[in-house]
Amino acid sequence: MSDLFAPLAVGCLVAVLSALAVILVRRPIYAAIALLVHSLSLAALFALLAAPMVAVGQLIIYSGAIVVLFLFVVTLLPTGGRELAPGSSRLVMAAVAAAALLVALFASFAASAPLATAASAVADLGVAAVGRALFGPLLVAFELTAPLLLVAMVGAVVIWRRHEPRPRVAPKPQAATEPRRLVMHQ
Amino acid sequence: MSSETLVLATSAMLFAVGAAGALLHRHPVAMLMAVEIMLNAANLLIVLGARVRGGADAEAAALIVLVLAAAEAVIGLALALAFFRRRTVPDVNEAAEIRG
Amino acid sequence: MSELLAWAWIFALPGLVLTASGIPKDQKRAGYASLPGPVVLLVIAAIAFAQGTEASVTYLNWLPFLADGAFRSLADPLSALLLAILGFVASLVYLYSLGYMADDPGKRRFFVYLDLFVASMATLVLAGNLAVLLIGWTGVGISSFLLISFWRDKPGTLGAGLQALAANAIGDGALLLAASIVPSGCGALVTLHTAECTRNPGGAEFLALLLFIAAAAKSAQGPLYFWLPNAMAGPTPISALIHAATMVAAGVYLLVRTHALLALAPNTMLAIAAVGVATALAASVASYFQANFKKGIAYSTVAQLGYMFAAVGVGAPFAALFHLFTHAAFKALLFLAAGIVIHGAAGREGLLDLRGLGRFFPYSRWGFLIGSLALIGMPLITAGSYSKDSIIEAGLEKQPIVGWLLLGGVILTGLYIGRLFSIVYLAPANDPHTVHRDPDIERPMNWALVPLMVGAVAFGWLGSYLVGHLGDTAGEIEHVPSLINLSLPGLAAFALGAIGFAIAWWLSQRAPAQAAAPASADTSYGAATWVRAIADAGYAVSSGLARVQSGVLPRYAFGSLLAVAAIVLVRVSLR
Amino acid sequence: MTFVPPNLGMSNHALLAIGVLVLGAIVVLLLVNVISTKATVAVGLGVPFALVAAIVGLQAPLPFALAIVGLSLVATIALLLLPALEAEVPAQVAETAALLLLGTAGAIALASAGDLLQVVVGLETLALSAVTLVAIGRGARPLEAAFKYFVLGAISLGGLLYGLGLIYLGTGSFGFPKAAQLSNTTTLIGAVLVGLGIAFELAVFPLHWGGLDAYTAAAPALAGYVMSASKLAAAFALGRLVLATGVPVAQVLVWVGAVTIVWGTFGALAQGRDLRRMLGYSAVTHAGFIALAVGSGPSGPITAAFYAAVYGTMAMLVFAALATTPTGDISTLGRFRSAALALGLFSLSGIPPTPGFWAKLAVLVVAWQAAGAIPTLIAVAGGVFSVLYYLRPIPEIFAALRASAAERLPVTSPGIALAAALVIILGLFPGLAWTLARAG
Repeated sequence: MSDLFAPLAVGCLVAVLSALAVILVRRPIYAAIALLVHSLSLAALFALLAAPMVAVGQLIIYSGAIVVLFLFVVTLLPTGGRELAPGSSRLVMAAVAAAALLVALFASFAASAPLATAASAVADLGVAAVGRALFGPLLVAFELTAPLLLVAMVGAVVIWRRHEPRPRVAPKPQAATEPRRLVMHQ
Repeated sequence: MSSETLVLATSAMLFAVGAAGALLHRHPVAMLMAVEIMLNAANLLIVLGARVRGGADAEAAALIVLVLAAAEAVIGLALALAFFRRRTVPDVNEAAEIRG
Repeated sequence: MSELLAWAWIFALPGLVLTASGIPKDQKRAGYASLPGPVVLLVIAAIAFAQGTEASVTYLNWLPFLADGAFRSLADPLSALLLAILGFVASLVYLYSLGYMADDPGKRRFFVYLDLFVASMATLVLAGNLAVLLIGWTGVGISSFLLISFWRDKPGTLGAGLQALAANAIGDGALLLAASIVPSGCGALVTLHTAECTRNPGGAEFLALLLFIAAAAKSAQGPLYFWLPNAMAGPTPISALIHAATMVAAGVYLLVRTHALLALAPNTMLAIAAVGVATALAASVASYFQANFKKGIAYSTVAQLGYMFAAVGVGAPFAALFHLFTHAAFKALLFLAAGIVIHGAAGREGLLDLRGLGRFFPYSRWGFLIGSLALIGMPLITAGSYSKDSIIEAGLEKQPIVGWLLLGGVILTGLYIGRLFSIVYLAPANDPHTVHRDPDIERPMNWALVPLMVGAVAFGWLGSYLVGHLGDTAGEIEHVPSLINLSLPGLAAFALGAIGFAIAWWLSQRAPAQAAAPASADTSYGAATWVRAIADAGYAVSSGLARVQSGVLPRYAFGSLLAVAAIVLVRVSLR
Repeated sequence: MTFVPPNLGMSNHALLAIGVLVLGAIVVLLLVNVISTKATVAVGLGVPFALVAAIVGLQAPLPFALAIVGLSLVATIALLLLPALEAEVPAQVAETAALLLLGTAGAIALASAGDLLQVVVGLETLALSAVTLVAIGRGARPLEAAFKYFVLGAISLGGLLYGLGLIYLGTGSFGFPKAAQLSNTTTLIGAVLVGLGIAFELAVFPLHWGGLDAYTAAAPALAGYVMSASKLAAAFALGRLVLATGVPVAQVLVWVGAVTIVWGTFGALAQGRDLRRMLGYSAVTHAGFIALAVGSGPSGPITAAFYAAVYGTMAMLVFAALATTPTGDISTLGRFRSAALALGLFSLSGIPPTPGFWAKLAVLVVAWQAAGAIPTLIAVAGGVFSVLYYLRPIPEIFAALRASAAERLPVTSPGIALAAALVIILGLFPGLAWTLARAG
């Protein structure tokens, strides 16, 4: 893969810089845009790592759905999302935590066997192989995402509607046919 | 430095950057974005694993992780909005009534 | 009867259930349903002891995760004797409580707790292995806590209860550890000394040490004495039953039961003897300086338990058991006699308040006198002399220093009990109008004293009878106590006690004010300074830790991330 | 072309139980609002599915039988407590019932996972439904707790996934890494990170913050479920991990457990009259016992599973008793609930012959054999001194027993009765749960 080193390096650089932007900018709207860039750079990295299926997934699910969801929410926020500046102690904490994690991870990488790509693994494995994995050894995990998504759906509804008092008496039939008022701000 | 080491180091840095962001941001939504970076770092590592080990199952796993991240984002955003929706300038530090 | 006795832990439960479910309905008769339990226990235990048979109940594989996971209950003569003592004192205390608690709105709850105690104590005594022992051991601790904290509104009761819990927890921990470390297949109390059961690291000494710590916590020995005087915050019948006659003696019982293991652990034996002697002397001195009537008697209990520990420590378990037997009678007598005066004085316990009030209660006065004489060991006609002389003689013979110290300690015994008797029963009353008397309420209390007076006199004569029936369950018995116990050490002990008693009386005559107003006028149940210091340190750590728990999310995240990084680093560097 | 059934990695019984529970959730979601919005309907629809899952679990291969039966029974009790929720908070009972069933499905997946990816997905299903359940409650406190629990959980999920990636990098598979594979440091650190990620669900010391707040502020009818289900499932998953990896991960858990016991004990001692916070710290202490047990040698994981199952029943009992009093005020409980609460507190503090005591004893036995003297001594001290905080409210509870002669039974009494029955049965016959846990 050494021929891909330069593009990989660029992709990595963009990913790290955009991640830094996500955490350093002080307006959530900018952070969301930086997250979009970050997500796109990751998709590029996935493609470079010969995992086009994941790259497409990253584009559709992550950039297309998750980041857009974040953007929506940011625009829904009162005053468009202003953020207070972190205190100096917070900066120190963040720096210490990041440094500690980096030291710990790099120390373990240094102690490990060096990485080498298997000869068979250079080429793209193809969509079919991924599909066989999803419906083969990973079938149970894959199927379990169904209840997971159901939980997320029901959970979001429950959390959002927890402030609406449920009437003790069941509503009359004609009341039920009225369109429900969309409650966003109160 | 080989490409693999480069990606490995990148994933570690992304993980650390995401963790730092979770500590830096005071806006709940921005905080959740930082956590998303940590999940992305893990996903990058998994895809690297697929490359190094030549296994399609890791690529499939990366897709499942994307689903996980989506579910996380949905619940997280719902919570953040529900809790902070009355505050003009939301601050996670204010969520400190339960302590002791 | 032994077969029946092996189920004796059940006897108090019907009363518990009935009383708890409000039967009989009449508040005046609340507790009547509990009365038969201890009486049945007494009768069956006495018959079983007289028959001298042995029975056991065993259910294997009850607790599959333990070394010895069977349910074992063992009714041998030793447990029968202990159960008889329990039944005897408990029956009388139940009777007494009908009067003492007559006006208390929580009377029903009181009897439920009492039943719980009797059931737990029976379990403790019947336990054939460590697992079952733990049930009873912890159970009596809990009932003790519940009864100490019975009057929640009285200041200091919850604190006193928690102190008892804390001290008991140390003992429970030792016992828990003992049950966890014994090798597979071990755990039966009578076989703990076998070679395969002492294979754990530390051997017999470690196991014996754990049992000693457990016993010391339960019997308020050494530094773990602190909870017992404050346990007097509970109602007086409780002080008599739990904190004088039965529960606090459980430590002695455990050591007697496992005497064969102790014999393999000479260092632990030495420690037991040393702690026993030191506790006996220190508690005797402390008793003299108490401003609270009940605390004075409580320190006496600590001291007498010290005598028993010393006996076990010098290798005379039967002498300890014998003293346990007689002490149960005369110390319960002392407490119940004191309770009549305290009840008459509307619950006040300070010696200044009670000064001279004893003369209005003849039963109490005679009872306390007989109990005092038994305590200092008047030969021939009090039970205490027989058992205490056995201990002193065994001490003189096996560890002369221990013997001499115990002998000398009797003068302290005379001093403190003489002081209490002189102030409360001999001195002229400060203010006779503070006494409230109600014959209906006093009657059951007075009746309950009579059998105890008989016991405090006659139990000493049963020495050779006990020896004959106990067999080898309480170790090898070298000296069978004779009916006429006029030995030189015994007479010397009584002489010393009598001198102490006389000095105390003389002091109270000469300077009544000083005698009644001791060095500290503190009659409350506050913790000792050093106990409070430890507790404060613990609470300081707790509240410091609670401050770390700041509720601020980024700090929590920081803590988690840093800790994870640290764990990873340590793991990597340690390989 | 012949159909070769793939190796699923999870026992068929677990899959069947998960299917039953998910089906139950769907039925509840679809039908409740059609039939009636009353909580009793949601309970009536949900409980049969939970019970069927429990029966399926009885047939499951042995170590998982306890997980499936225990989790299904915990869910049953939690469902039976829903009427309390209807009275106290204006919540959507049907959705809550569905979340309970789905969370249990995730918990069973986590407990009986055959590979690490199943662990991740099951854990996430459980965690997200737990977070949502915590958020259901009156006022801002449950929401605050849920937000913190969620963010910390998400960070922990990041660590878990990172560990997953490292393990795959080291071994080339998502299976539980074998002891021999740990010679590669990448795999070792991956296993440690995965272990800590699962341990977040236990709420052990450096990862307990979110769980503690969630246990404190959640509606009492749901708090018990959140604690019990996550601990029980995580204990099993950690057990699988430790049985595969052996000492290097086990050691971490032993020390994490010992520190957790210290932290939880001191934290609970400071709580004085705040019963809910004390119970939260108590959950932390018990998590320490579970972690210590998991790390204690070959029979440790079984013991941990046993402990977690016992903890689940007694925590459910305590919170069943408290379900109708969101503030944790014990003076208004009345006779039935007071007695249940007292039984639960006795069991939590490990007073024999309650199951909490037997479980503690079992942990001490394995800890002494495998974890060494110091962790064992810490566990003994933490265990015995717990009476100081658990029994503090007992005199008050017992004194309140006689107060109300003619009280009405609470709406939660079936749940209380079931939990109390389980605690009593486990106390008298602790071998039952042990037998379900004991694999060959």
